[in-house]
Amino acid sequence: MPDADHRIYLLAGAALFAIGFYSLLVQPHLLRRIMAVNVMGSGVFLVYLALGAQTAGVIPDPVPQAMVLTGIVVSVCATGLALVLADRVQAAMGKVEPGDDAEVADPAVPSPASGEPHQETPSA
Amino acid sequence: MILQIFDWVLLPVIVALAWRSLNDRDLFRAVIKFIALGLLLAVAWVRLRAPDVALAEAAVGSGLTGALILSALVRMRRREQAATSEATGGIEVMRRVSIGILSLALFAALCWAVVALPARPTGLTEASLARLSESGVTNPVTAVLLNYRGYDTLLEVGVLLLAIIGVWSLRRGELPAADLSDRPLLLSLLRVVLPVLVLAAGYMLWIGAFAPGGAFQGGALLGGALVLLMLGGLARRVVNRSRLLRAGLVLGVLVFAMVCAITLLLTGGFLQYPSGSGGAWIMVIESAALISIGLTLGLLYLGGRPTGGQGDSADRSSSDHA
Amino acid sequence: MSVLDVLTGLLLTAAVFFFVAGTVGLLRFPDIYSRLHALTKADNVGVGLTVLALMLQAENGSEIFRLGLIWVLVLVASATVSFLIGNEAYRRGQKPWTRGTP
Amino acid sequence: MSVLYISVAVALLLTIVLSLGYVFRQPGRADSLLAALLFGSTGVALVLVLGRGLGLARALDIALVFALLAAVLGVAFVLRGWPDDDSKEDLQP
Repeated sequence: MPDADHRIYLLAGAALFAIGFYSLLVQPHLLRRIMAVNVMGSGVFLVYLALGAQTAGVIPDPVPQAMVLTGIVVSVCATGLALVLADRVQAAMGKVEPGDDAEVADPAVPSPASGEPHQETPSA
Repeated sequence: MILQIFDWVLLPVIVALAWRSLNDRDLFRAVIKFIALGLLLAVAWVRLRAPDVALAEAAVGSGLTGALILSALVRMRRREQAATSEATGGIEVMRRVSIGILSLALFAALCWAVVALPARPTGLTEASLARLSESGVTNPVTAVLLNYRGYDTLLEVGVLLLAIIGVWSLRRGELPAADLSDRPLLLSLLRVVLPVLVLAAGYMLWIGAFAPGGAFQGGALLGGALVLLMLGGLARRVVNRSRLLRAGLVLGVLVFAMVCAITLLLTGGFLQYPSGSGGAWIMVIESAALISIGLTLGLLYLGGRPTGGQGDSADRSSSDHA
Repeated sequence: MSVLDVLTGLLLTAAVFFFVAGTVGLLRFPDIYSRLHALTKADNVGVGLTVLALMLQAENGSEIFRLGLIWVLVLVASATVSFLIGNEAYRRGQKPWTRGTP
Repeated sequence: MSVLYISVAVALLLTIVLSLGYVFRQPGRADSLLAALLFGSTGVALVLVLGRGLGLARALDIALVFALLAAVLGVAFVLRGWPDDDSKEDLQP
């Protein structure tokens, strides 16, 4: 098969994962973070399928395909749930950008008890 | 050769789009880029000869996920309108730089790891093809999903159910009360697209046995149909029948679990179908799963437990035709 | 290379032309309405020509049917959605471009 | 013949790149929506020719799903997704 070398796909998968990772930590908006996790997932899928496509067999390896298929469906479910959670966060805190206390990036920083007592808005 | 050119155009575009979709200053445009990214990923899956995955990505990845994020964005925007406008660049430069360096290091490590992988891995192609004739289906991906690794799929259907339970316990979703009488064109679009969606869902289910397709792709199409129905304000009759809805949602897990129990009794193996009848069992599971997946994906779009009328007051004020 | 193959090639080239034209229109036209106009050419004619080209190479009736179905769907969806976008834009007060406005 | 198909696929991909360049220049929101619509139909054609070029008979079904979900997404855009603060954001440089 002439197109057996999918190394560039592997590298692109790694790039997607790193981009998602960076944005997950840097972006304060929850919606962006949810998208970032999705992009990270897509990076993993890319690596997995590229590996499946360059196996020695006559057809691409079906096992990675089945797993990525499962992964896509699971990630849309996780996204749906995360979006609703983000919505609740916004309803409870009045904003979609959690303060430093939610930053996983830098655990060294003592969380400066970010204001906002939970003022439950009667929205839902 | 020409394929290599294709790759060298496609992948940089995918990477650039991923970057821009996550770092665009305007969230709405970011979401649009995210949807475009899903589309190009589906093209990449076609390129990697993974049509099953491409089908799922085309339906779920770019279609439903995009619609989900978009509606969440609008919902959030309405609430925060005139309040704190979205502040971008929330964290200071130093942290941004250090996270950037960390991510670059991660990228380098991942690159090293994937390049170090064997160029031609053995894989499981032969193993999965060897027993294909006994699996009851001729599409190897379906065989992996529902025969060789059936328990994975059982758990996946379980995850779908858990997700919808989580969503329903967190929030109420109000059905849009759109009235299509002032949008006749839209109604005629629905008249064409809805039947085709349902038909295509059935086609996917049927063809999944011997060619790319299956319950997940079909379910995604069914979910799309439900989303359209809800958007058009036509879904009340479906969604308000709470009992039936719940039954449909658990149907997939229930039937799957029953098949597990029966096969355990018949053959002593968990999800080990009696020889020769694999195809029938798989069809039973997939048909039930199709309904559950379709309902779940469609109802996820609602973003909460459906309510008849009284719902999010913020959502209600400025709905439908702005 | 049979006659059909040549025809397919020609049709595909024409399709690419329409897609390029639609894209250039999106880039160059002054307002949303004219851009919509350019866009629908790519949708309707571009996809139509592609579908036609592949129909010539189809192996069975089912393929031809599904190709036709794809085209019909694209036509219906793009016509409706572009109408809705144009309508919505007009309702929100986007002024159509007239000669003389930059 | 497959070289022809894949060349056409490359050409279609390049038009996507072109309109992406447009989207990257931060147009108004309605315009990025238009670009997304264009991606949708270009994507349908792209999947069709690429699948043909690679000899994947089922690419037809993928294009069909694309077309269907593009319709769903388009309606979702117009009915629910159009931001209310549209004009305000469009002024942003």
